[in-house]
Amino acid sequence: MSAVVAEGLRKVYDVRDADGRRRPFAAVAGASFTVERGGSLGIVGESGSGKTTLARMLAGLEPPSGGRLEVCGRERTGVSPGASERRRRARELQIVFQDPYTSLNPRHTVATCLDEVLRVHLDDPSRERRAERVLELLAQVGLDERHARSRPRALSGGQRQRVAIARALAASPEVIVLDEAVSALDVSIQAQILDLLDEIRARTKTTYLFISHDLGVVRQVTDELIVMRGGEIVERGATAAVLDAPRHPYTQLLRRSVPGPGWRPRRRSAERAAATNERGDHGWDA
Amino acid sequence: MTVNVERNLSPPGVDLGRFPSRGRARALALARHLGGLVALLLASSVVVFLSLQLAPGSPESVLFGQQQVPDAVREAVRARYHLDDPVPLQYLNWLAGVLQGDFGVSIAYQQPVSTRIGDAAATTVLLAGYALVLILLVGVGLGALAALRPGRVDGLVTLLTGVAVATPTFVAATLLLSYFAVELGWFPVYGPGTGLLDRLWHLTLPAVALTIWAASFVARVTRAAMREQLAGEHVETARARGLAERHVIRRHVFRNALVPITTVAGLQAAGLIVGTVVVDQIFQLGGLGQLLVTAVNQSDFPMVQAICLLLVCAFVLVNTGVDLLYRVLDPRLRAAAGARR
Amino acid sequence: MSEPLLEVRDLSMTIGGRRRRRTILRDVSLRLDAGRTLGLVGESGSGKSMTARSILRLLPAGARTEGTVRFDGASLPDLSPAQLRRVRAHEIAMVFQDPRAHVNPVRTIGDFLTEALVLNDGVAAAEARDRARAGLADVGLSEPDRRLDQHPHELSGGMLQRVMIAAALLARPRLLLADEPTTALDVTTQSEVMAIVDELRRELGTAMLFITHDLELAAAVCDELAVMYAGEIVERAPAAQLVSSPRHPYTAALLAARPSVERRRARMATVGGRPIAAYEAGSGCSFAPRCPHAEERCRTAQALRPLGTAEVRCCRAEELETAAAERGEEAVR
Amino acid sequence: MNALALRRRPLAATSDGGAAPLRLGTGAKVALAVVALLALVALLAPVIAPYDPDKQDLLNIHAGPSADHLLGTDQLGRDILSRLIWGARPSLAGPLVVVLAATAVGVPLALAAGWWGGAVDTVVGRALDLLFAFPGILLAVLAVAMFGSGMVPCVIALAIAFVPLIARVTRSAVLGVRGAPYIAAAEVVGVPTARIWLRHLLPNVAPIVIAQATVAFGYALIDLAVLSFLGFGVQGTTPDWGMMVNAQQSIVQGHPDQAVWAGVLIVVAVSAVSYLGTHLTDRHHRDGRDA
Repeated sequence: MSAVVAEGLRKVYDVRDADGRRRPFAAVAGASFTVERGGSLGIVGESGSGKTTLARMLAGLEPPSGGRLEVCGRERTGVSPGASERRRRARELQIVFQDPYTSLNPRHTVATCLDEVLRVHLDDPSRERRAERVLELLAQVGLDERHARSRPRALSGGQRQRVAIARALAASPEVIVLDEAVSALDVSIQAQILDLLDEIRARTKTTYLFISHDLGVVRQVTDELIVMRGGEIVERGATAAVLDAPRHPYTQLLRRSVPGPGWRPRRRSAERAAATNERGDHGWDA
Repeated sequence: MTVNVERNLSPPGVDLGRFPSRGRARALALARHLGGLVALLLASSVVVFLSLQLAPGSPESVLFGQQQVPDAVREAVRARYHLDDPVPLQYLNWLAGVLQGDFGVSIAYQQPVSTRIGDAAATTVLLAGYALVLILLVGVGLGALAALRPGRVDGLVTLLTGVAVATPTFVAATLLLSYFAVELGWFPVYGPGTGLLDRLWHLTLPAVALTIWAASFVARVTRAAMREQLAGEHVETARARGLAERHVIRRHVFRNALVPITTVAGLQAAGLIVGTVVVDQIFQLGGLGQLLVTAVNQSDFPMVQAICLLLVCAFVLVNTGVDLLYRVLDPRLRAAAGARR
Repeated sequence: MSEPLLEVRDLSMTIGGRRRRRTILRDVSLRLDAGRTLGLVGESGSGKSMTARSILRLLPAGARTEGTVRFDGASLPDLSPAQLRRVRAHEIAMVFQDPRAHVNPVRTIGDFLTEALVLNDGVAAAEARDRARAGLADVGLSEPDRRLDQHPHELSGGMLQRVMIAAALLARPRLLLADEPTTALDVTTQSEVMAIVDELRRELGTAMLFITHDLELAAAVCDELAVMYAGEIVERAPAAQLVSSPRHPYTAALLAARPSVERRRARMATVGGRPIAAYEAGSGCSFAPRCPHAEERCRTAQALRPLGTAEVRCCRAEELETAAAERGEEAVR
Repeated sequence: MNALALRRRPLAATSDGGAAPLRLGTGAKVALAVVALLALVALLAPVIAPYDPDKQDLLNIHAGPSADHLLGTDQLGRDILSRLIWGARPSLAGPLVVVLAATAVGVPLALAAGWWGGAVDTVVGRALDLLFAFPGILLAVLAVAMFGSGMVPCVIALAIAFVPLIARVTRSAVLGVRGAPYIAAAEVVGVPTARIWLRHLLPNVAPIVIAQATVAFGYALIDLAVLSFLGFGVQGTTPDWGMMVNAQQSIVQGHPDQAVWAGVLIVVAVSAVSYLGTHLTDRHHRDGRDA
């Protein structure tokens, strides 16, 4: 069974243009994809490509303007469901955000932060069981009892992101959406978190939806890949295939722009730029 | 030749940095703004009118008190003040009159409200203008001084403004009056004076009283705003480019600090509208404030309505003026309509 | 060898009040010849940005520096304010990471571009505008005329960074300090902007100190690289060599930690812990607590010493190099 | 350490520099002490005032300071010190009621507007704009014109006028917290909305509300004093600082003592309160940055 099925998912905002008139703007213009249980789907794109809006729709933080979304075989409709439905949805899908500095409440200790989730999700939410589970979760993400009593302020960026991952795991979800979850970290810390994510997936068979602008990171943690641009999916396929032999001109451009051995920065050719006209039709498929 | 590739690569539908008709966008934004202003003024006038309409006690009782009055006279009075019309009609009549400069007839003075208000308003406007000039000069000057001279000068200014900012205008006015007018006799104690120079002379102490609190407030905000700008990254850029310090201060620090300074100066200008009421009363200047206090004590409703409406309008207009000034000072607000929600 | 354009020797820096002084930089030494490029690479808090700022003397309040900074033979710390201003106006230009914060939001792009020309050099307003227009065209902005009258918020981050670059190069400086100029940009824009910088820099013969956390980007645009950790330089080498055969374990770890677009690796992290700041470092090798190769003698202070064409601050560099060679290229990439 | 050991320690109490509720600088401590002292004087007025504040001694008017009358007497021979002590009651209680009432009305409005946004936000915003068009004193004068002079109409009018002052700051604080990823995370993780309000929203909004209410207290004190000064507030012989400043006759005759003392007390009370308010605001912003 598929963990996540999206069909023609759309998000349209009302924006005011320069004349002060309202007009619709499609942040996500009809995204369709499926992720199998235990799979790992990467969604790459640059800023403004709609990938974060997509993540927020998946997490139920933003109601889709159209299309269909199914998580763990159950249709998701409506934004503010009742308490029990929210609890059930939480066990299906969790999200980890980009900025480890704002994704934890500064007033809560790590233990309080995890405890809050366990209150809702443990079958046996006794005090002892919760405290025990907090330690288990911390151990899973490479933290220990000392960190449990700390507030976010006392933790480094990498440690905070581990806490955020532990919070997501606390609900034992089937799917975790990672929205640029490693982009704000230093490269040596990023490597540690990538290893951690690998380990967790190997152990818990959790499905990942990994949103990133970084092709290298995506190659490391995903099996399948979607490339987004301007709210639309322009290419999809197995991660290795897409990155090794990109077919869409935009993917080719992205791939070419990544620094690596022997790479030199290049100005895009004037012809290519001219082929992309001003609005809407961006000419890549021509 | 290079083409602007980046714009072409921006997502379809988002056209960065493209403002096809700036003038029109601004005109529309302005129109929306003015529409809101008119709505706000109308709503305020309803509140002013209704509050006194609903007040217990009517012009009749104020005029006649407990006296027995022939019904015919009573009828005439009711007709004169349109008391038999339905309330919405009374409001519309009143509003129509107000728009033509007719605020009705004062109950206490038995003459048109507008004749009493004219002179008083002139005094009040003069006082407020005088005080505003002092507030801006002293406030911005002291604030800038403190921001640019850290250490002793800054400490002194901070201390002075710290005390002054806790001194309400009426306390300052009373103390100034008792010392400079009564004790030393340098300034006149009461009255508005005659002729422009004499008038300014009479208004000096009241204006200073209005300045003390407000200027300290302006000074503190100016200092904070300039220090924030001084620490700003764009100032670092200006310095890195070798601009002379005076250019950096003028073009980047002060210019950018003008936005918060305008906010607080606008607040003070609006605050002066009430401030003059108090000072007016203390120095017996015969301005709108004194007139208002007398009218309230005499239950002279048409007069109270008129003065309240004028003061509220002035308050709203000042606030709107500041909003518009903002748009001039901060281009990011100018075409705020173009921003994404 | 002739006198270098920029020479930094034993630069140290501390900040903070009397009670709590913190070390930011320790014995940083660099040299950069005219027209050449040097990449300064490190993670956050390694001191790379502060190094650039202390060259232009754009220091935070309470900062104290020691050591020599010579530009074209003149000692920068000893310049009078007027002389320093002249150097900033004509000799050394800087481009910052966040153009949105570093360009005055209430002034027009034209104002920003022309103000240095008009105020520093007394260029006439019309001519300054012409030059600004040409500068914008050079960095690939369309409709330069319209841009001149726009405000920063009307431009995207990538466009604004080009404006900053145009502004920096309008002064025709001999040295460009580029502090993470592309970090906030999308990867395709980064490629474009770096290409523009590189092209214009070559045309003008401007030397560049390029600061970044991205080793591979630095290797692509620089002649030489210096890697910083905890406020000191741990390795310096020609760019290609540093990336292909790193001598310092930290450089190797940094290279190994960067996921590759080309292939997936079994394990990413070769070092644990987090990067430390200069003030947290002990007396020995600052990387030793995280280093998989650390041993007893790493507890003593390490000096930056020459090793072939490189310089490295590691007492085990030779042994590790041989070991790496024996294990084949696997250790490196 | 095991789970049990962890449990023995209260989860909330930590040693790592978490935000302790009251950790004030020296200046703020002094300010707090001043406020506490003034409040104490107001509470204990019947005990500590040496004289009945209304007792006239017409043979002994405008007396200078003496052992009998530490601060002298006023134009009716009443003891100035006693009047100042009794005057603390309306002078401090009035603004307290104003601020509490404005907070009680403004905070729920702001919470609703900030949290749900949309139409609620628009309606609340418009209403606040209208209220904001009326300076507090003017609204109070209108109220006095309607209902006659007295503390009650003045306090009610000021409370209404102060609602936007509290509500605007609260709303922007709510918006800030509402958009924080940790709130989104709590929602996704299934934490009930009531608990999100109680544990995430309110604790993070409260400091700024308290700081703003403190600042507003200073303004309310001044405004009420002005109204009493104009003769619209406290009535009759009840002493009130604002009213005491209005001793025109005495001042013109060269006896400004009671006006000066009352003025000084107002200045002291307002500076202490506004120092405290500014300090709390600054600290909140600092905490926000650290976090």
